[in-house]
Amino acid sequence: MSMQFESFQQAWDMAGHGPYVWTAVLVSVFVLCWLMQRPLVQHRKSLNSIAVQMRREKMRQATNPEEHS
Amino acid sequence: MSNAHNAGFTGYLQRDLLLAYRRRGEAASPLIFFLLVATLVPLGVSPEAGRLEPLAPGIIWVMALLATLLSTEGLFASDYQDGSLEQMIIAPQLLAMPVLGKVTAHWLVTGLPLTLVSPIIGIMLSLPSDGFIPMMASLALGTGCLSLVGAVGAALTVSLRKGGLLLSLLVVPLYMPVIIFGSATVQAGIDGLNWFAPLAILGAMLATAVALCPLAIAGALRLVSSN
Amino acid sequence: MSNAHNAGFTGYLQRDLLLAYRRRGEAASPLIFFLLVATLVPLGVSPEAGRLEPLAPGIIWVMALLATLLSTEGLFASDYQDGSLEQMIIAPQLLAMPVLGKVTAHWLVTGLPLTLVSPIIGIMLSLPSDGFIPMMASLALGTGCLSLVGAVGAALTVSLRKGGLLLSLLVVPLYMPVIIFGSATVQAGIDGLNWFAPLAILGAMLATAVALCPLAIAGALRLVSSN
Amino acid sequence: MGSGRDWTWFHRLGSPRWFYETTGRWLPLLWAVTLALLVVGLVWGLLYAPQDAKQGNSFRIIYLHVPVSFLALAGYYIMAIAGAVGLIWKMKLSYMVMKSAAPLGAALTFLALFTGAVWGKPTWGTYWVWDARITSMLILLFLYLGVLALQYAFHSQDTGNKASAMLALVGTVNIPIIYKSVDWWYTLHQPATIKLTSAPSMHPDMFKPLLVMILAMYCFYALVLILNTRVEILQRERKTGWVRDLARQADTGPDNQ
Amino acid sequence: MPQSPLLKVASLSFERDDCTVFQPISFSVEAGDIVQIEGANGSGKTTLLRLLTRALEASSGSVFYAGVDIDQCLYDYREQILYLGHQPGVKLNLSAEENLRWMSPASTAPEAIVSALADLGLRGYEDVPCYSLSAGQHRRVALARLLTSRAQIWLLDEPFTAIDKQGVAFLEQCMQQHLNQGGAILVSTHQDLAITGVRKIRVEPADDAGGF
Amino acid sequence: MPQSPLLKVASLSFERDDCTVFQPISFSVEAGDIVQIEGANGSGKTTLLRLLTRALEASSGSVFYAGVDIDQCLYDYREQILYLGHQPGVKLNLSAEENLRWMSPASTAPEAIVSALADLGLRGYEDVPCYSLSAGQHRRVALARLLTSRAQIWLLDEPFTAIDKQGVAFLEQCMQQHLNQGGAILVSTHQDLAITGVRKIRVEPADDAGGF
Ligand code: HEM
Ligand SMILES: Nc1ncnc2c1ncn2[C@@H]1O[C@H](COP(=O)(O)OP(=O)(O)OP(=O)(O)O)[C@@H](O)[C@H]1O
Ligand SMILES: Nc1ncnc2c1ncn2[C@@H]1O[C@H](COP(=O)(O)OP(=O)(O)OP(=O)(O)O)[C@@H](O)[C@H]1O
Ligand SMILES: [Mg+2]
Ligand SMILES: [Mg+2]
Repeated sequence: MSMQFESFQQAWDMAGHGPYVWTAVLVSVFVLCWLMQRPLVQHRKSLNSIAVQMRREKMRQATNPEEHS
Repeated sequence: MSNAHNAGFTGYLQRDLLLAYRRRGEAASPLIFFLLVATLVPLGVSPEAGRLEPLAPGIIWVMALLATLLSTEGLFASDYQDGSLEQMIIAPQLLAMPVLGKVTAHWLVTGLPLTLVSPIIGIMLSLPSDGFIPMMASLALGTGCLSLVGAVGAALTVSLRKGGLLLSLLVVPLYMPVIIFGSATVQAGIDGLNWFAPLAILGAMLATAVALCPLAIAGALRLVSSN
Repeated sequence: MSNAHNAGFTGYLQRDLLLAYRRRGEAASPLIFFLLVATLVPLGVSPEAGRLEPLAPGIIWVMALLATLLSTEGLFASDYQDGSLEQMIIAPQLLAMPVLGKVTAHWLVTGLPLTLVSPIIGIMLSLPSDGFIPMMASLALGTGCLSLVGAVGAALTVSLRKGGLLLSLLVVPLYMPVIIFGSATVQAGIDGLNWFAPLAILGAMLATAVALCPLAIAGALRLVSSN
Repeated sequence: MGSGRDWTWFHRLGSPRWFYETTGRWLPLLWAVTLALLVVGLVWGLLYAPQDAKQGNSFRIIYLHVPVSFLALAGYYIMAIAGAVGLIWKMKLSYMVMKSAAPLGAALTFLALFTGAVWGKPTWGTYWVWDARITSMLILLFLYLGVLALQYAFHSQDTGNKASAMLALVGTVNIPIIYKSVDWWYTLHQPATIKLTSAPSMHPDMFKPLLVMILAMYCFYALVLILNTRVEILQRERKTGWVRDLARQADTGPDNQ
Repeated sequence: MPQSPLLKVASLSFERDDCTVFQPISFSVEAGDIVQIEGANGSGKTTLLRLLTRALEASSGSVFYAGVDIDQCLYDYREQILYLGHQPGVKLNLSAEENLRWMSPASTAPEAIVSALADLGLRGYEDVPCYSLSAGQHRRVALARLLTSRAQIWLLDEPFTAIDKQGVAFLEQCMQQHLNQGGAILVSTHQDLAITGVRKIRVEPADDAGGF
Repeated sequence: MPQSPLLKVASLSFERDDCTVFQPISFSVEAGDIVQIEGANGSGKTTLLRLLTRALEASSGSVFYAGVDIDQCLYDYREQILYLGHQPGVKLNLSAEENLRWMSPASTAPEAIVSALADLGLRGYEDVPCYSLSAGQHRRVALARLLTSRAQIWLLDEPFTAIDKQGVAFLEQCMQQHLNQGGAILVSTHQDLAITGVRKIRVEPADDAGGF
């Protein structure tokens, strides 16, 4: 087993099949990365929004302690 | 008890037939849709008999499928809006029975007339004469499947006012086997092959659907109306 | 005064776009319907590219027509049921303006995406590559006509209370010129002929429809309130 | 539940909090394994594996196409089973798993179709043919989209969950039927111009990176499914004490000292 | 052992998306009882009535019919209830008579249907399709079911909506008669009832309810 | 010449399929007047109100707005009316806030909308889609228009449907305020209004009315 291409150029071109292989690879890698990044961002967002909501509740209770809910 | 269940079946069957009769114009529309669209195809494709002939079985089946699909959409919608679906759900019966009654009524006002009128479209699309009997037989069985499966989708989308085209996304994938065997039956008839085999498969699908779909529909209705 | 009319146009345009956005799933469905039905045709007819190719322009146009037709059906229905149609009619504006706003919104959520997604279906049905540009151009203009003419049918349907699909089907004859010139544009593109001529006719039809249809729709809707 | 059987393990399994905390412990490892396998498999397959005799370099798409296709198919069953468990045992966690599996599966199915189509151009000269397996895959994409659309069509989460679980189940009953009928349809019409390279006859040097990629995709699937489910858990359990504690710890905003 | 009440509601509550709609509620209803369900808009009256029809599934608590959990005797129970909701299930394309025939027990005589409609002031409107009835007339078609039904327990959700004063008086008279015959009524309405012995039950929204 | 009244109805009548719905009616309304339209179910109250919006065309008689026939000054007149019918035009898929924004004049400030909803007891429900509101809440969304509108003449068809007592009291207060500010109100309801100076007008069904 060895490297099949001598140069970057050759790897890019892949004897004419480069455009097909690399579109498939780039689109796939893009989609896979998107799938991984999405829950990470949402995880952070939901923790933040819960924190914000808690802070708002605390403020509301501080201003008028008798009002509940 | 079982009497009450049967009453649920015939009661809803009769009511829906009466409603369809009251709205004859609308009840006829799947039929007219079928006819009109079949006339659009030659306009779009080509009026030559030689080019239409090989297409005929497929086009007829696609159009029959669409016509049924579109009419399934409203199967439970008006009942949901005016509250009679809720009354149906809380009736002292197995919910599957009135559901089956409604689906049967639906088939009687769409699938059956569609089957009966299909020879006209066969002629318009130059279907070879050997294909007519297989076409009608396969449509009769196949539209039954379509009504039943479509009703599952209609039940799931009933509370989404105007679920319309969402319904087609839900059920068209499930329709694919029906269209394959339906058009294969017609094609086999045209080619002089044994068209009983695909027809028998359609029959088997119909039997399965009759057994399972009413339960699925009842479950879906109960679920969706409890939101 | 003219300001109020414009407010009617943009107001309803915005509202209907917002409604469509709220129900994104449903708004995307004419598109998915288009894709789904394009899958049904090979299943019904044949998987061979050679047999699909000559069908492609016609099938694409028929399916685009159906997708638009089906989505036009409910253009005024929910407004009628919840009373906002009545509010629209008694608003201090020319009724044609909000109507035009609603139809524009309809085209933006059906005709336009349909045009944009049509190349995928072109590939799936092996449309020759020369046909792609004419197909998109003709769909863009043609679906505008279809939305406008379909809305006339929808307004009539809603005002006559019965008829559902039926009345919108009465509109299909009016669709025929659109489909003829639409598929002719694509065919001309494929055959290497001048496809601007049929496209120009489509454009002329669109201009006429924009001028006349809103008035017809407004008239039909006023009927609603006087039943 | 007075029956003699001890079901506590089952209910603990159904506890979102238990799931969240347990997976939290294993996640770093899973991340590392997944990324490593993906990188190794891709580099190996794209640059080091030998060329295919007939297809040349275009054949390298297999290292994405096949693993993605496997998971796209398996994903539907995972989703449907999770939905069924939710419907039968009313287990909230399994609805969350189902909800997480739907977009993941749909994306992978899309990728299977996309890589296949791109592969088709150099090998068959066209992006699309109505091959039996390709057609089934397209139908599978529609099934996924249906479940997704239904899920989000309802305002009420519970209703959305139950409705889409039901649809997924109906779909499961249908998948074998669809698959068989499409197969039969294709053999009936068989244009007989297309042949896929069959995997088992591959040269070991080509096969080993494929195995790595398949393994990597399994890990990837598990990873993303778990990540998605954890987000669902946070959103569904936002009112509970333990999630609020988490939020408090993570909070870096003002006036929270 | 004392005889069990006709209907017993035991700490019933309902959650929607993990959000409790109303505080757990318990009460029981005997034959001859009329219970008015009170509460501000959105407090959960309709939800409670639908729970009692078992169209909704309670999150906790149960309902007993003559001592048996209604889940155990669902069909028997449902034979004994008549539910009229905000949307009463009148088909717009059918006439008043057809609607009522359809909604009444199968054995109802045609004359009984005509006379029930006449009692509700719809004489002369029997054959008119319901879409050309006024709001109150439309509602009256549904209310005519009260006269043809044989159910013991009536669950009425704001039955007086759109009904004029005369109509309300007539309905109250019907309800009184039903009670005298050993029926039971649960009714949610914002108006005061002119019936003696009305017991009131308040539905309180739960603390965590609301659109936050 | 004395100043002409705000709204003058001159022997208005309406036929449907050659069948007169109600006997010709005449009255006039000044700024600050409140008129309650009475009549049994099906007598024609809704029909009368819709005639006043000019959604229906009268068979005979006319309506004058500040002395001018409304057909002559339709848009000006319609700017000055606010009509709430049995179906109040609330879009089920939009939230309460979006609905109200949509139904209010374009220049209404966002805060005015939020506060109008809050006044009608919908605080916390601003972002909930209207299909998940209770019957009364749904109706309250439509009624919030009363607070954002700038129309002088209110045409209200049974505005208190499904509204609880507190809500009715609040609405009566709003109506009183509108009258004090020189507005005019025509309201059809079967309940008695707790507003001083209500003038009552009976709509009598025509002799030949009915479904015979
Ligand atoms: C849109 C086009 C395509 C789709 C949707 C598609 C779909 C699939 C699916 C679902 C599988 C997995 C089957 C399994 O799990 O057993 C698969 C495997 C495979 N595909 Fe494709 N494919 C497409 C195009 C192609 C093309 C163009 C080639 C090569 C010329 C190809 C070569 C293969 C190979 C070699 C395998 C694995 C071997 C096997 O399981 O038989 N595919 N494809
Ligand atoms: N669309 C219609 N087509 C035909 N007749 C109608 C239509 N709408 C109402 N009617 C009839 O016209 C008469 C007056 O109806 P209208 O709705 O004005 O009554 P109303 O006084 O508002 O009654 P309610 O108190 O029940 O709301 C009724 O007899 C009714 O049956
Ligand atoms: N389909 C639904 N989805 C989500 N929430 C709902 C739904 N229906 C009602 N709700 C909410 O549940 C609560 C109780 O509603 P319910 O209809 O039982 O009230 P109600 O007491 O009958 O009020 P009203 O007097 O207005 O009829 C309300 O806050 C309402 O917003
Ligand atoms: Mg209620
Ligand atoms: Mg009225």
